[in-house]
Amino acid sequence: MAKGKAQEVQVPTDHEGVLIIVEQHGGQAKSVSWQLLGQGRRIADKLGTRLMALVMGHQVEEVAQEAIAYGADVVYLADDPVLEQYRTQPYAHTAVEVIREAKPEICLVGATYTGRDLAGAIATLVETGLTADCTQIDVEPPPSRLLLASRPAMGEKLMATILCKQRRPQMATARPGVFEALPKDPSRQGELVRVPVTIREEEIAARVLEFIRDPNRVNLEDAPVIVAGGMGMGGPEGFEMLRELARLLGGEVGATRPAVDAGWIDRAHQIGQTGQTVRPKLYIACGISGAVQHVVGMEGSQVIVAINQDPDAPIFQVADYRIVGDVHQIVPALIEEARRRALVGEEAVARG
Amino acid sequence: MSVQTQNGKQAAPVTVNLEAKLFTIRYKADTAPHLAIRDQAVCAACERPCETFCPARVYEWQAGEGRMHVAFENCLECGTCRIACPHQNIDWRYPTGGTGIAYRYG
Amino acid sequence: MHVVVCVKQVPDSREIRIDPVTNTLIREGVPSIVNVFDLHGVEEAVRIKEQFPGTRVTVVSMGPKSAVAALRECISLGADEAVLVSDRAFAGADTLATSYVLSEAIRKVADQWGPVDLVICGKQTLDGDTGQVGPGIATRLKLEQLTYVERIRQIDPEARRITVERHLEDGVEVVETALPALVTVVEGINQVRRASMPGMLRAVRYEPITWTVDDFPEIDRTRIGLKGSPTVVGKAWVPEPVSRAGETLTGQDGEEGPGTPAEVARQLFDRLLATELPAQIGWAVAPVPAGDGGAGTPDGSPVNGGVA
Amino acid sequence: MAKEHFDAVVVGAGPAGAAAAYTMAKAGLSVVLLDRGEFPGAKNMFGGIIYRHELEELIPGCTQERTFPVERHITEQRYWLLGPESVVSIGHKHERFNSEPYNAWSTFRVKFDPWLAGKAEEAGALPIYQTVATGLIRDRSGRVIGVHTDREDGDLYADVVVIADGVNSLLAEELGVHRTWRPDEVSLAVKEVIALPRETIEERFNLEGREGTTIEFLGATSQGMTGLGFLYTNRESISLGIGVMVSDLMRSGVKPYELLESVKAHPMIRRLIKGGETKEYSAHMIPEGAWRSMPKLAGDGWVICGDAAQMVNFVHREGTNLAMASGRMAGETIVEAKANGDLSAQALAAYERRVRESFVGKDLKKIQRMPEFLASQDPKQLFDGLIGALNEAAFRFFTVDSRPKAQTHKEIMQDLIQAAGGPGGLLRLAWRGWRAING
Repeated sequence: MAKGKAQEVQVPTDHEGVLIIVEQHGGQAKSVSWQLLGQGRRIADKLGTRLMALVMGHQVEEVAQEAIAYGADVVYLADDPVLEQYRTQPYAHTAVEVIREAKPEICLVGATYTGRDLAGAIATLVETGLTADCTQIDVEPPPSRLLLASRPAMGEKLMATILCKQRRPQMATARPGVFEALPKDPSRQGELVRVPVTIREEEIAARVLEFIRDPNRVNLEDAPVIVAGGMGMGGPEGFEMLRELARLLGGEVGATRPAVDAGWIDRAHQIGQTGQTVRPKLYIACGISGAVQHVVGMEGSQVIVAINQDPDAPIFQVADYRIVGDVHQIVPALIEEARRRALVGEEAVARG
Repeated sequence: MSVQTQNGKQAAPVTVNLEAKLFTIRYKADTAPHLAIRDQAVCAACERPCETFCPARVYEWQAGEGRMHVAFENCLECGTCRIACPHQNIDWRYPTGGTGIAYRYG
Repeated sequence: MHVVVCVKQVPDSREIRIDPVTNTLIREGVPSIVNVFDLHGVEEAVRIKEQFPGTRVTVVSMGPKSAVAALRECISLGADEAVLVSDRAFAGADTLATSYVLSEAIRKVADQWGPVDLVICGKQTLDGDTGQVGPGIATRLKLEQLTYVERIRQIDPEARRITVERHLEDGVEVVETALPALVTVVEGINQVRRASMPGMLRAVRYEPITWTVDDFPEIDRTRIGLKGSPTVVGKAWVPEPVSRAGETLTGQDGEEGPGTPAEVARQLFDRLLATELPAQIGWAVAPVPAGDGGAGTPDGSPVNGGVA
Repeated sequence: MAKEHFDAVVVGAGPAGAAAAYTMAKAGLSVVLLDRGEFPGAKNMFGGIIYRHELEELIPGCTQERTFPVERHITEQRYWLLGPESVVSIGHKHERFNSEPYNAWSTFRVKFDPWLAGKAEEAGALPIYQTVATGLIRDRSGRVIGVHTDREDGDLYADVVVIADGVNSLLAEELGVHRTWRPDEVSLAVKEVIALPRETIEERFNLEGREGTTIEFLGATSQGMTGLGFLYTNRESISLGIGVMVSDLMRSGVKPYELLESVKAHPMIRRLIKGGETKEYSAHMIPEGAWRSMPKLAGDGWVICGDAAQMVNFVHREGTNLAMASGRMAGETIVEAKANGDLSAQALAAYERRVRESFVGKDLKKIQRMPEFLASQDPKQLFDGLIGALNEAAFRFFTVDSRPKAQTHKEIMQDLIQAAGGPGGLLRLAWRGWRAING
């Protein structure tokens, strides 16, 4: 982000429309792509223009049809064996060709690991401005048609709206889980444009050797839900309950340092000053008193639920929902309730 | 000193949100504790004045566990416990260089 | 091997607090540090040097003169040389202009000290948080791009191949590609060492090489600094502090508690499901039978005063 | 690789160490300046003010520099004797303090210490921060020849080690020049920096521009413990703290942060900080033993400066001042010794003589009976009883009613004498107190 005032230069006018780059793996689209189509629809309507989608992969025509069902007017489909697996070079190469052809004024990509990898390469190739990791996306109505891409900055302490006045397309990556997808409408009509893939396998150096799916990996950083336990859990058995609740809610288990020190759970789960700093959508603190060294690691969570027997526990000061009671009674009740409501957390949006 | 105070609190007891105070301080946690209890059994038999004289409430007796919990992350490194532990039962070191407390004003 | 590590001196944004009264940033006591992810990059480079003796590690940074301190820290950790690209003409750069200048600097490094086999960047900076400079450099220098690397499995200098593990949302992707490559690293890739005393002493005496814009006669001056930066900050604001509902759940809506654990649990889920959380988290909530009041109990009777 | 050898290694980059390093580096000696903090001053807390004279002695002209990191120059100093809801005050404000050269300033250690250490760096001292000196290296004869540090390959060798590692001087303990301080030789001070708008501070303290006020207070605020409170104006904040003897703290069962909170709630103080936001809480120990707790200051290959050697004049609120003076004298001694080619223990002993003959030693000697005096008093009687009675006396003195003044004044005196433990008691107290302050 540059500071200061840029000179008013003529905005390129030959670019029009909103393009969403759809991310799919093995024919399965990431839900952030549909969320972006939803938001793309809103801003395209505001600009009175068309909403385009780009689907790249191999044997992914179904995904292209889905993109129409989720709101796209036009879908560019690049279907080729070289795009079977995501690799930066062929994907960026193909996307740039489509962008040069379709000339969108706005191009949005999901801020996933893959999306950020791709968007950075594309923006450099087309020499345009890219705003990363947006949590708000809007446009100024015509005639300015400027993309208002807003994102947290300075360690999430500040929000900034970034503008790209002179270059097109205006690019942004947006976080999963912040925009709403439109309801899927299979009857929706749209145009499907097949684009040739001009890059050949011999030109590509990278090989994806394998993908190791690791459900046991502790991934506190990306977890949308964290169920954390402290000394109030009473022992390793207490953490078994938390694992179950976390599994049902599609989250991870966290812990305070004393609980880790007591050997009840592995250090990889530790949250706080000596552990990780997390900011999930939902944080459930179980039997955690809320000492400052723990709170600094989780206070940024969107919704905090605290369960503690001591009504004066400091954790309640940062909680949205306070439950004064015995974790050994409350947590099983929560597990029961989550089961009863048949919550399915495995398809967590924040995981892509 | 031959002082005998009768626990002379005069002011009305004030509730202090120590968490909020500690929250104002910048810390960079050491990877390993720089404070250690030499012998938990000594603490068990002690009146544990450390629970009151420590300005950061680093020491908290866990009755259930029967052990002294040391929240070394919040230590202000003042050294009071080093001098005032009645049984010299605290192994007091400086945290690793560059870690521990770092004031914003001082 | 010649490894270049790109580093940036940043304010430690993790230390920035918001004044709860004025709702402004507290900037006191926010130190300038080497971007943490970049430090992991330096560490990884030094480990490569330890694995392949004769490897040279050059650190490159763009920034103000005060960034010398950051470069010295990299020297203390074992980097061989450090270059600071510093000029007013470079100031105000966004990621596009930054990656242009850094890629030009890396070309110059290669001219002076030999071809570069590997460029390492942190996955993103603490202040900008974009993660775009790495891909930008890779694209400009036509290097193989490997982002979010949590482990370098193997480097084969003879075959000129590199195999890495990339950190993705739900697992690890193993990719093999050709050198020269650019790798961006995540924190988990290694534990940054503590500088040794000889390293510290070398660092305090070390003067980084400084290049100004005049050291780049070929550079396109329309593509650097503020002028070369397509993005500008429109406005910046401190978001309203998260207001915590602060509700004590008793399990008995509208009445004095306390309710049973089951009632409390029901109440909590009623609250949570009434928010945007399910959509954000991706909870697929099972359809509740009609006439159930939105939040039913197993026997179908409505929950007390179901707010949801 | 052969070990590098330095003329001096200075442990601690606070005012004492920085002054020593500056003095030596300026004279061309090779000096390493060690500090365990993220930066010099990171772990320090200020309960005092900075005086010009010693700084100018060390680095002439430095207080005139634009970068001299101070908050306000002090033009008014007040002493408050506090009852639970009253104050008897004396103070002094002088317009002459309001013109250059200023006498003293309020400041923050996080700004001041790096600035002073920066002077040493500019002079050529090698700054090695974020490094703990974990022990002393000695040769077979027992001479100190360097320090171990907590870094890999971390030993540093030098002709002289300057020990300036503060009140918790683990190196001085290792040396055996003193055992750990007793709880009655140190106090614990807790403090808050409380932010207020500049105009509010100027209004409340009757200040203009960069003028500043200090208030030292004692009495009811220390809750029956031997203690001293302090309040200083900074540009846009107030430093408010209180120090109490660790020995008293152990006995009283009062929690330091509750003590500070009750100070903040005192009616005379509450209104000065009203509406302020706490920016930082801090705690630090202060040496209170003075002359009689001072250890041996120099030996074979080592010297000790500042807090590490109990050099604090708590009566006159001078800690950094003595630290800088002792650091400068240590530096000067080593420079001379080096020039003479004689770095023996005998040559370094000149530092000890220098300190003891300077104002540092003389002032500390002057107050040498103070710790003993305070220890001999029941703090409850002294800080609550006597100061309480004084406040009561003042209240009655200033209350106008129909009683004859002579009778009221007589009663006041009687009550005061009573509070001091009888007529002899008051006299004894006055005499011993006088002696304690005047050697």
